[in-house]
Amino acid sequence: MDISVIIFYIISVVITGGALLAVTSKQIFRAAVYLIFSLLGVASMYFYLENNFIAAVQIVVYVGGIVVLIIFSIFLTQNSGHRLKKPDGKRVFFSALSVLSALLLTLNVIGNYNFKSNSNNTIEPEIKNIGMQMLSTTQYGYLLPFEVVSFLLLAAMIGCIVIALKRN
Amino acid sequence: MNRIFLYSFTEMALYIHKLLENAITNTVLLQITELAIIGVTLLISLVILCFFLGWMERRVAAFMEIRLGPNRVGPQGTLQIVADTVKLLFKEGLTPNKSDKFLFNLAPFIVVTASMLAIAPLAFAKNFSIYDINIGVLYVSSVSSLSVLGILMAGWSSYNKYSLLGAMRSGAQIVSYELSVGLSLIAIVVLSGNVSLGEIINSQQNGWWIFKGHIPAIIAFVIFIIASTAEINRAPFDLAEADQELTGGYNTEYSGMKFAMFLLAEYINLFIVSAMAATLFLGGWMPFHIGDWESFNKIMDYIPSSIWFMGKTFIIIFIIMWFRWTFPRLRIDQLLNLEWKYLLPISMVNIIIVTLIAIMGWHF
Amino acid sequence: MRGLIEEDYTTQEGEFVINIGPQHPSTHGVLHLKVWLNGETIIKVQPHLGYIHRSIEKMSESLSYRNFIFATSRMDYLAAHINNEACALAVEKGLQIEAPPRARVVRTILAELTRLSSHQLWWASTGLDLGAVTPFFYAFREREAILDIMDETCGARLTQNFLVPGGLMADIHPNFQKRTKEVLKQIKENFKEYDELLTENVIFQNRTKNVGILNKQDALSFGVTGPTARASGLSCDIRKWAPYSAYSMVEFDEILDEGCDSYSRYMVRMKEMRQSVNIIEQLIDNIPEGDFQEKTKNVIKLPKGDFYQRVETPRGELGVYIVSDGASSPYRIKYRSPNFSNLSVLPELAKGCKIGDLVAIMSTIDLVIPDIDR
Amino acid sequence: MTNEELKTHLLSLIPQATFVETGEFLEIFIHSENILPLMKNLKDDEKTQFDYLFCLTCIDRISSFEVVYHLLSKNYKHILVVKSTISNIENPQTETVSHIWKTAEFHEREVYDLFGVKFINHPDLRRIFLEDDWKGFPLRKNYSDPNMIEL
Repeated sequence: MDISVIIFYIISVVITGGALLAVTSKQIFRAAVYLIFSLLGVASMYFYLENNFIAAVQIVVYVGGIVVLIIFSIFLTQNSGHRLKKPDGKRVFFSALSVLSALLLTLNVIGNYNFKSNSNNTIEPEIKNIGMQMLSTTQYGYLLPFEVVSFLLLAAMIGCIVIALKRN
Repeated sequence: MNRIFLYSFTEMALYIHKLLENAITNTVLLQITELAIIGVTLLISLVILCFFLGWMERRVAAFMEIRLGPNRVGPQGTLQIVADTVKLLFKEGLTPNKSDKFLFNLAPFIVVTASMLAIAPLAFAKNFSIYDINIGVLYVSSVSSLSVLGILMAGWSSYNKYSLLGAMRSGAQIVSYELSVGLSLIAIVVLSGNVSLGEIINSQQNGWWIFKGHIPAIIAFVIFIIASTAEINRAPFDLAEADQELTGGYNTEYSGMKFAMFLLAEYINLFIVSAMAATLFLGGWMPFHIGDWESFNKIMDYIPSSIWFMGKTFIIIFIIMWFRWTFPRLRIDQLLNLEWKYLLPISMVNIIIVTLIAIMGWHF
Repeated sequence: MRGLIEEDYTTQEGEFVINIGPQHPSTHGVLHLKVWLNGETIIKVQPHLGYIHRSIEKMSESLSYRNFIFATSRMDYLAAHINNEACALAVEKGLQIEAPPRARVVRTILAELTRLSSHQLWWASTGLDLGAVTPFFYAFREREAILDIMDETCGARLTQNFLVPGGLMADIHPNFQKRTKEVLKQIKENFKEYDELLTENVIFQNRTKNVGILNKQDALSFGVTGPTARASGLSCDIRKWAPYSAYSMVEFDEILDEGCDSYSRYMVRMKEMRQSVNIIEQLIDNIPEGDFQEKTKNVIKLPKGDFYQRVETPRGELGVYIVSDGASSPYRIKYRSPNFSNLSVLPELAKGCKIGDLVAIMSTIDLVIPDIDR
Repeated sequence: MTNEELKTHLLSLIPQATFVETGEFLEIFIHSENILPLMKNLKDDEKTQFDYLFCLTCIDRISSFEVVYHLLSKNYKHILVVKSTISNIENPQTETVSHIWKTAEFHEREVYDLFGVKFINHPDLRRIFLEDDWKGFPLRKNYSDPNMIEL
């Protein structure tokens, strides 16, 4: 067994374990903490795949940004320390159903995808290339989605400011 | 490899690698052993570094406050901090009764781990770093944003309102100041056209960025020092601890070794921030070079690269300590105003100017 | 438990209560403030007192007129000498005697030295409260020198107990004048450092300017005195209003400031230190020769009646109210302590401030808790 | 105003008041029932303007309680001591002056705490120094406590 395989399994356990604990935890703050572990696991998986840029972005955006915001909103809501109530049967049923169908879908996609081994010619995801791709207008360019997303974020920011001003 | 420098870290690392290669044939075992050696060496050297920083802080504080500071335990009081550590080790690590015990005990480790991770891409000397990742700058800034999670965790799980307030403050503070830190880092990334720390250092062969990048680089440097002082929760931005307001903030309830972990993380962060400033703006281990003054540059090369790096880093550490022992603390709204109304707009404009300089090739 | 009944903690949505004190780094003693907060903003402050109430007033009812003076050293322990002076003057008023000129001048010099050392401690702790640790040591450098003079002459550094009804307990130490002049020289030189370290600091100015605004009407109505009131433009210096000891012999200014905020309270004290230096300089070379004590009977008995003496402590107006029934110990003693009234305005000032502001307000009001609790 | 003028002015307000002039300040003795109108007048009257209450305390005269108000006018610089007698020693009560001078709020709480004199209409009449369940009022002359040490 290669050491990289061991590392792969450790990371996988962290990701799945974190995700499972996040949804099963009875305390909302703990759930957020487990979510952090899961997201960090994903980031380390990217590192493991030598997609360093994506990994760093994963940490900056998800762990450093979004989860901190989630934790902040948990702080601001009352009773963050209390245990959550058990969800009722109907809700459990439909949640399970949706999770199951998502799982089936994913399995289906993975099963039908023809994985090619291309370990011989690894692509170097240079930041320069990523940047170029992000701003290119050619067929596989991402300029339009990029602009749409930034526009959306701008709208969200303005909305936040408006809401904050209204309270005072 | 230059053989003149007997204390070259690279040589040492290679020597140990060869030694181990001969001893252990199994590659998996070899890799694990090397990882373990690197880890243990890193831990020990970080602890020694923190001992030194702790001692230095006390002596600097004493120097500023017209007193002597620790000077009894060991030569010049150097062992005082060791004595303190022993004391902290033997103290009881209290856990409040109503706290979330799992998170309460986890938080210090998260904080320490986050700050230790960030040390990986730093080049301590010529060709010597633990992992010269190709996105070094981004990596450091992303990993250092993890420590806020540990602080939030510590504050929330303590079941103490002071801790909670401290955690909220530190969360707001770190999230805001990350922007300025990031933007001032990007200024150098734009100038050098590289994200890897090694490449950035190499690009300073003919002069450090703070000199080559004209005034915008100096502005970025100043903003970096201010914002990163805030990001590592040091005075005058130590609102998260703020003894006089929150009796210690997020670490109010911590004692013994768990408290020492926060202290350890604080000093490692201090070191990382200073090392980053030294690397990006002052050339890291790169000696002081002036353009094409060949003979002058040669003379400068005779000073070992590790001494250059440590010298620059400790000058910046001294400056940050100087802040701490002379300035009063800001209020929370002033702190956020400083970031959102001054530092962020300035660094945004600055980055545009820097980009212009980089595109037009106006820098040296 | 005092006032900590469950319903006292009732809060609105989004509010919560924190207890600042009785043990807290910025309360300078066992003051307990219950603070209602909305985020960082203070909604309401409620002081809880009495953690170190020692019932000095009740104790004094069974002490003789010679002895009760010394209990007051423990009230405002930073101005022990001035407390003693107030009591001695009140008893002298009852006996209708006056201390000899030498005693009066020495009392005034000691009182001003006390004021200087008290203000220096205040300056030190203000810096400390706002997060600047270094001023503490700079202020203590001069304070130590002053306390050494006290030690030499009075035999004690903090609770001097140097006064008896009718004058001083003993004559001054031969070194007194020389060392006082040395200290004054040192202090005058070091005022520059004080300004550079704290007064001119931008962060400090931002922390104190427009924080804790106390207008003149409120100051008067709440009975606020001392530098705290003078920073609101309220003239209340007892040294000018009802001169005692040797204050009628010297020329000095009553420092007034119209700023009403924490920064002007700070500035008033800083300027007052210079006035104190000025007063001592006028007196130190002119200590009259002669007795240091008026002859009094062994057992002092005051005539029937009320005697009220007001003095100016570093924190404001201290009133000693003696009700005598002709016996050898007072029938009733009331200390109108400056801090008690100054504290009463704190809830008013802190409303709508941030926690950091509360600390700034508390330190510029300069509370000494044993004086509140007595 | 001098003490004489003050005296004539006050006599026109409350004819039944008695004065003592032997001490340093002019003292006026009234019954506690008349305290509130007098105090209001002293504060608001253009001629007196007693805007500063610098001391408020109480004396246990065994047969009665005496609440002592030391008043000063910042404008005219005259001082008046108002002594109001409460004859009911079983359940001593008097009107509060805390809405006239805000400083009275704390001082009255202190008097309530140590003497047990109740101030009617006081906004927040609780014990200030002692614990809420403390028995008795320590500054009364008849107060005794098993732990008290005779000096």
